[in-house]
Amino acid sequence: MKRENAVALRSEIADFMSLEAELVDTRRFEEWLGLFSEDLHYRMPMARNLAHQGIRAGVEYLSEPLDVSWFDEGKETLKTRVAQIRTGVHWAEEPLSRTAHLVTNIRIVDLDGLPDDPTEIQVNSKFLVYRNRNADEEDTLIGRREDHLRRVGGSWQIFRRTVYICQTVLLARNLSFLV
Amino acid sequence: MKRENAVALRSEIADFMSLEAELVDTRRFEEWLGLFSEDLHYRMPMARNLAHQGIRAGVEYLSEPLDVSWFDEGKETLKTRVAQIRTGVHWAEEPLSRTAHLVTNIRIVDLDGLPDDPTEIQVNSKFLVYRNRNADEEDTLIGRREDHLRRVGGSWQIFRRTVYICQTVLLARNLSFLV
Amino acid sequence: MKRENAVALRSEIADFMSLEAELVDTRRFEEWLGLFSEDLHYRMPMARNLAHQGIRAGVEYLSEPLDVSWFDEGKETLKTRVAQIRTGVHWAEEPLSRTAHLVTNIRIVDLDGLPDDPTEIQVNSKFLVYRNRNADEEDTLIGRREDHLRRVGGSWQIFRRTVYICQTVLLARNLSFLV
Amino acid sequence: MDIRSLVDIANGTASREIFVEDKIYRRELEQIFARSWLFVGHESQVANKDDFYVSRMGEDSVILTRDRQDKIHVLLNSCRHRGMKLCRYDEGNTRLFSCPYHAWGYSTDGNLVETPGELVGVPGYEKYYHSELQKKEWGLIKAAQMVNYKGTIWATWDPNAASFEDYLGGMRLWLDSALDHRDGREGGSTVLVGVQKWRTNCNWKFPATNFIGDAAHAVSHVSVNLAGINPSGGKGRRDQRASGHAAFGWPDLGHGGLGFLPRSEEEFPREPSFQRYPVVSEYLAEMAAKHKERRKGGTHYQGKGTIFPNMSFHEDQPRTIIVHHPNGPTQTEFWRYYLIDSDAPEEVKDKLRHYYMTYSGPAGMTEQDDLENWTSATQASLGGVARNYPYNYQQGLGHSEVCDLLPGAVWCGETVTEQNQLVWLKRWAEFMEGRNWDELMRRVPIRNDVPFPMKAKEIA
Amino acid sequence: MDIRSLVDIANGTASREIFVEDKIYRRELEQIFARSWLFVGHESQVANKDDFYVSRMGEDSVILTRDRQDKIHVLLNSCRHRGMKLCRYDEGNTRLFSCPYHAWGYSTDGNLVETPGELVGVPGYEKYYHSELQKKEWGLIKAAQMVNYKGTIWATWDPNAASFEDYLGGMRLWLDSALDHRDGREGGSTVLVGVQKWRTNCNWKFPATNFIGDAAHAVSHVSVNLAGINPSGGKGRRDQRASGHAAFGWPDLGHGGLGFLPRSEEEFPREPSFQRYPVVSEYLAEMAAKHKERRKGGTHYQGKGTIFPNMSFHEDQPRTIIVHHPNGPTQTEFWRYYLIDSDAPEEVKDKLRHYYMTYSGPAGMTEQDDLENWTSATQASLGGVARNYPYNYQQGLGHSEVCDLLPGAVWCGETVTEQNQLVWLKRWAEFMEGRNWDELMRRVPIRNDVPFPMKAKEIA
Amino acid sequence: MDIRSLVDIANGTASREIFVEDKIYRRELEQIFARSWLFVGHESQVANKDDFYVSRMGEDSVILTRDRQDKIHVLLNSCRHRGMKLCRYDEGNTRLFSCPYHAWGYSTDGNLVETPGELVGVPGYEKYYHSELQKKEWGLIKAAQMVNYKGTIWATWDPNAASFEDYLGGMRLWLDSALDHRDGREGGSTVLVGVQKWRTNCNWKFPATNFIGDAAHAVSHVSVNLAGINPSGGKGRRDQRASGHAAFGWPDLGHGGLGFLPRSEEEFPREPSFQRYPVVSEYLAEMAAKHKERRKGGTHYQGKGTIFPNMSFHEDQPRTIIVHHPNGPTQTEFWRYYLIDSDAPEEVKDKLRHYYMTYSGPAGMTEQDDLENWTSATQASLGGVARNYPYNYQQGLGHSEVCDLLPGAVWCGETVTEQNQLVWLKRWAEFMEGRNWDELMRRVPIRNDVPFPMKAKEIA
Ligand code: FES
Ligand code: FES
Ligand code: FES
Ligand SMILES: [Fe+3]
Ligand SMILES: [Fe+3]
Ligand SMILES: [Fe+3]
Repeated sequence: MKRENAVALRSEIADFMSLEAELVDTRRFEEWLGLFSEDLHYRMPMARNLAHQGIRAGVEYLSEPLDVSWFDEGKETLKTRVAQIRTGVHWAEEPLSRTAHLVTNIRIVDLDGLPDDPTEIQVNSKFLVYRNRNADEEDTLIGRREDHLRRVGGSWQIFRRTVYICQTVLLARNLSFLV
Repeated sequence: MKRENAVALRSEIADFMSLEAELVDTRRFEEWLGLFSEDLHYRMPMARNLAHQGIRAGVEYLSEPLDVSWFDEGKETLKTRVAQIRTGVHWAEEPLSRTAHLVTNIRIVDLDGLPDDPTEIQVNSKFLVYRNRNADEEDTLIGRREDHLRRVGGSWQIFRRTVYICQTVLLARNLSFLV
Repeated sequence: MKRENAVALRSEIADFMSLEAELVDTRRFEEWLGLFSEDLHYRMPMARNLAHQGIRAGVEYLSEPLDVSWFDEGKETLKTRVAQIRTGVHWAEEPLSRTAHLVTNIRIVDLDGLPDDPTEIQVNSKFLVYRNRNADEEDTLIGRREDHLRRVGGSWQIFRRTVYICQTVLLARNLSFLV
Repeated sequence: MDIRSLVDIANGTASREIFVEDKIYRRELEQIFARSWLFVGHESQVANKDDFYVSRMGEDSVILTRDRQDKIHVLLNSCRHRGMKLCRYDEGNTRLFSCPYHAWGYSTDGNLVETPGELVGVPGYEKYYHSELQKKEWGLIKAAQMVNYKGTIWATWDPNAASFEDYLGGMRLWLDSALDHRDGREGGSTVLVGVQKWRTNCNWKFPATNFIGDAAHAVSHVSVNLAGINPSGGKGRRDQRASGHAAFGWPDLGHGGLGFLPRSEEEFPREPSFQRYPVVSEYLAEMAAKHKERRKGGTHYQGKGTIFPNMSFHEDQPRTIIVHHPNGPTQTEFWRYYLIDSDAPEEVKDKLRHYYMTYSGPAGMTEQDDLENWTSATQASLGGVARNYPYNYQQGLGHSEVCDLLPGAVWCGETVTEQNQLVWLKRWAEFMEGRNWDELMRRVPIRNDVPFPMKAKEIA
Repeated sequence: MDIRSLVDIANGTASREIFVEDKIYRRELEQIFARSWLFVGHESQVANKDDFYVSRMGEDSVILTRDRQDKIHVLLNSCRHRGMKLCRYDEGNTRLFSCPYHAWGYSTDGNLVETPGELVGVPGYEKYYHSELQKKEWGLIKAAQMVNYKGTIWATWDPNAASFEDYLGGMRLWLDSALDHRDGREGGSTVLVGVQKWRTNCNWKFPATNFIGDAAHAVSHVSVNLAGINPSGGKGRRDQRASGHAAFGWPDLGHGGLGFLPRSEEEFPREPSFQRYPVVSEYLAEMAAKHKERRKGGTHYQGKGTIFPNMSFHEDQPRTIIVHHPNGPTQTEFWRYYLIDSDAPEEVKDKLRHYYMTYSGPAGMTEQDDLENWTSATQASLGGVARNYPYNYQQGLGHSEVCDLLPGAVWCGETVTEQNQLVWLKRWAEFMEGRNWDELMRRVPIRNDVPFPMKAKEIA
Repeated sequence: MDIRSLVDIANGTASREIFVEDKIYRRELEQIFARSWLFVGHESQVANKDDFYVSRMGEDSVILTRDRQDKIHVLLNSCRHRGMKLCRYDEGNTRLFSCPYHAWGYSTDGNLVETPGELVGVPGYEKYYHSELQKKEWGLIKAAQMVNYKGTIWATWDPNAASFEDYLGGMRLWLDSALDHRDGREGGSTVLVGVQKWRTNCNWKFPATNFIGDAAHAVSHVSVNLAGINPSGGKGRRDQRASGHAAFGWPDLGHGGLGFLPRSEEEFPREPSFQRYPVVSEYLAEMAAKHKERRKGGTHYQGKGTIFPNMSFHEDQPRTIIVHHPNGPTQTEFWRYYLIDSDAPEEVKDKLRHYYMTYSGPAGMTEQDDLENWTSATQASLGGVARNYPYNYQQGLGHSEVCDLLPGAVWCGETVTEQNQLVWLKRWAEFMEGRNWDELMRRVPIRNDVPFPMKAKEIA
């Protein structure tokens, strides 16, 4: 990819990621869903403490198809989650959590190797998701994300998201908020 | 706005936001004040836990003119705050807190709809402000910010800042540091 | 520097910084080392609580050559640290910590004053480094960084890194992870 | 627990243990917070029928609500079934509190229930409970006594507690000076929308005994004085006060504060104030004139301070209420309310609001330093050695005299004295000893009672 | 500690103190978690020789491991030398656990040691210990008893504890319904790879007494029902259940749950399920047919619930195990396992896995609301006033009858009843009183025993 | 509290409770930290008149300051008025400590006060205190005894404590080997600017009993040995040591460490070191020669270890001091200082500094693993079952003999032994039993005294 295209693409993708986070943090969940493709694969695998050999072998995060995950689902389930929040009686989110999704270190993978007008890209990033609810409850999830985006018309859609959180024992009471 | 202008403007604004945070974190408070216009409106409204109807109605954050806020003031008061710190006997900031303002998800609102050389823009962002003071005291404020900037000569000034923190009960002893 | 070059350089440097953080967080430590020059000076000075006069005098962080630091070393020592982790019996990192380096507020210092194709630049940034290990141990270091980069062929290398953390009493059990 | 060894009123000292020790704290929850009159909120927070506002009494969450008959109630916010926090919103409107866990429903609707908070809806009451559950016994716990005093709501869990009026005693005159309209009408004030709530790692007794009139700590506010938030411009943080300002305390009740020596309404001087904001300045001058007119011939009572145990208020600059909710031995959760004339012009309200927020609350340039000091003092009292050295409250010790002008109060003619801290600590000890209300209100003789140390009578 | 004042089985109430007070919690660790049979893990987690998996028993870390003779062991994961957490990985493969601190080595290799976990490697044993260290006495602490029940591993620290079979009693029949293959074979199930572990600020007794069959709280799941995760499509969160579903409890053992009234295998109705996923639907139908065939003439036992103290399981939708590890008086660490037929087709496994994860665990749309409720109830019970009001467990109190079809069980013909919570609390009190195992298993007469409140016999 | 049941010196075991239990910890603050000699800092940290440096003694904050008469003082950093942390900076220069809260002023100026730390400035002393405050009684609490030992500052709160020299006993000879100049001059060392302070979730007794000479744990440092930070290049983490290195302990005092068997100065071997840095290597060789020359005819004493209770030092590689401040039963706050010859060339200082930092402190490649181990051991000892199993200190038990060459010391001829841990634990128990100083220093007979287990005399 030409340098100037690369600069523009990075700028555009950062904007997209900021928009995505803003939609979810301002509870525009339905608009947020629109940024994901219908064939979305959304997974948040679980990590284990392994000896260094296991780390080297890349099996720290349980990523086999049949492994249990924190999340491993498609768009329909995400939609159901939004629908549940919208019932107004989903006690884990009623009153609604206040969240802030901080997305940093956004990097398009192998940008040099991409054509000038790519239709699919992989975007890696780091995130800190903060949740505050009720009087004093705070949860913070920190980790990295691998997103796969597809160009759809003038914009982008996420068709695969893999979220690697750093915790093995989840230190939050639940995952009722959207990451 | 043309794509290339958009790319350049985003780049410029991110630089501006980084500079702002750096000035305040390196205690160059007077220079920091210079980035705000004289007609600044600076507000940090308070949030409440409301039922979903209240959230939908957009009244979670108390934003009426007469509502009590964490901050709701103009530039003069901000200057007074800096002056207070500079006395050297403002015990809440003596010894001075060490802060880090992490600003992420910087997004220029409705960039496409803007003229090529806009004079006013709205910049949304997320932030994490960390404060450390004395031996072991840590406070972290996380949330989102809506800034309104005006072009002044070759640079920008903030003329409106609204800060939405996620906490309802503030979990910091005080707000003696600048956000 | 011309505006368009500035935009491109910022974009490139942000990409570099994201890559660096990704390498260390995905434990590609040897590749990570490759981003640092052989004449690297890596320092993390310690902070003290001083009266405002001391802050003004710029001596809050102990930065004299003979002052004790958290880190003050060259590339060889960094390599030794990586080698120690790779032994598989470095208990402080066995099992390995899971880290996330969030780098924000990346700013090239005095960009306007630089030539169009600079060979050395100073890059300031903020960071949050999160570490999780074992069942529930969490450490978070937050602060700012001053990096000095040198252009080497088509890419960049860091030849000086100074890391200012906000804590005076380090609230982490150790600094066995790479910052 | 030997309370008398912890607080030595005669010598003006108190053990640090009472500021840091968990065992003592837990006894405070029982002996003080489960028995005293506590500030709950303001009627304007439940302006309409079925409005509710969730508040605190000590560590307990309570619901303040107005029923359809316009009566206000204070209910313990915990489901009687299995303890669920019943109402999870900070405020709202409902007449039926339905528990998220198993849907027990408690009503405040007088058409439905005899006692507000009564248990009305129990799913499966007939089928699964066989109609045997004694619903009347399992309604929400109600405050034993509740009072709406000029818009402020107070409650106690103790059915034997003295009446609110007796509990307040002469301090009521000062509370009036905060709650009455600037033009001299009774009441007529309200609170601005929005309660500032925040946590600070200090023992709750620091703010209680600071706001009771700790004039000596004014020196700690030198930075705001230098930076200047004086509403008439210039240095300082307040307008100039009238003369005759001094500390007064009620040794039999535990209340106290700083206020003006009572005098005839006409004699009370009224200097210009808020001169940076002419609209405010004029409003206040006009109201003051009306006040003087309306109350002429009467006595002018005015002051600010702490009502035992944990409510403090200020009648003027800034006109506010603050509650120091205990949140563990070394943490306090503050709730700050801002008082204002209900019918003041919007611009006046806005300017006052701005001044108050600049002064008070966690972003207040004055309060920030107090919060820092209370925290540092609490923390520095935790050390194994430091703990052994008592605090000193000897400023003006033994120089107090009865003030005939203010019923039940003592003073020593100064603002700067620790008389009031001792007044408060004396009351603290009386509650902590477990005295019953007859003893607390001195309706019966008390063995080994500790008298408040007064100035020795000069022999003529 | 007067346990009887805390739990009033006859009246169906329990003090809030037992859900929040540290002193009681510490006694639970001694009297309950150091004595009861606890769930440790699944044999598939240590499928190969020398595999290990680190689990918990109460607050203690334990190592589950399979030795080279294919025997499974449960060892306390703390070095006997100076306490180091010996194994710091969540899982792996080794036969020698070598301590990071001073390299004491413990072996599970039967060729080397008599007792697995024996201390074999002590650096400097001859030179520095002069061969005087009694190595046999300083091996890893082993669980006093260990059982592999159809793949699930259970252990107790108490050598005097009743046998696992006696401890389980009739509840075993229900556990079988979760662990047996869908086609009716004994066993044949396994757990999916990956254990969800998470912390929640609730007392561990909330989940224990919730999963024991708290049908009344179904109302709290209305949101997931509305959103709909029914595996056959449409609203709701599960397929329609067969009739005859009710609460059963074992008052002498503390177990209980919801299950089906036993009937002949042939009579047990089997409606279609998982109709959104034909492959699953067909698999389950086929297995059900085999089950009926294989077990014909027998009795169909099926249920889910809690095995005292802290293991809960579900036999069906979702087929899972959850352990409520105590982690302080107001915190629980949950470990959730997902059960599946070992030899089910991959696609069937995958669809079930997806449904289970959508239902359970911290991201489960049903479990999320439970977690919120338990936390809120725990927190709201901490207040100084709230603490004084007992919880209510009177739903169906005194309406229980012996169920002859299910050995040792009582029921009242309904799913909606708090009988089982009382069953559990009764057992809790028996352990907490410090009864010995003869008393606990009623092998000896017990003075002042508290009977379970049963329906009064009608006089004919 | 039955201390003897917690520590069994004769059998070489100690209860885990002493490493995790809050009640025991609180007693440690009283019986140990309020009575022992504690390391406070270094005179170079207050090089100039009116310099101050804020340090810790146990959990208490203290001010180390040098007055205008060049005398050094140790003052409790808590205002006597209402407990405020008086000095809130880590270091600075002043002779008047003015409290932020009410401005009480304490002076160290000998022209103004008799006792440093005396209360001099009390705002309103005449007007508001009526000159009645006994200012002399309300000065800052001073350490009861303070000593400047070759630049290191030590203090105790107990006026009855033994003199520092008696308290140190023979261990002084080793402390000298760290504090004396490399060329053999008395003193002549200083600390580098900058104290590393950090928190670790381990009980403070882990580092205290680790640094007393726990040679068996060397195995835990294999990773740094493999990676190699040997200052002469190659593998390992230190230069090769001279022969005759062994563990020595002072059973009557609680100190101990690893050191060299005393021999004549001329016989002490001096191998080259720091060969990666010729400038250092040459400097050290030159100093060693001078040392030998200066002290010829004398005895060479050299060692490192722990001075009871919580100060550890190393005389050589790396030459450092570390203090293990207790910070709750399961947390320690470490403060690390780096020792250096005051007049060494800058480059030598710089290279040593770099080596020390690479070895020690939270980023030190050696210390990191210790910190991990102490934390893991503390955490794994918290479990309800694990708590019941004592730690083992039997390595070399009963093999100690008196070492005539080192006054008051015992040894068993090896570095690898747990003799010293028992020496320390024995002293711990003596303090914890509440023995008075006559008893602690064996000036009076002690009933039921526990002897240190020595090697049985062989019968000739
Ligand atoms: S806890 Fe409220 S209804 Fe059960
Ligand atoms: S603690 Fe395990 S070998 Fe020493
Ligand atoms: S607390 Fe120090 S002067 Fe009052
Ligand atoms: Fe104040
Ligand atoms: Fe449920
Ligand atoms: Fe070590």
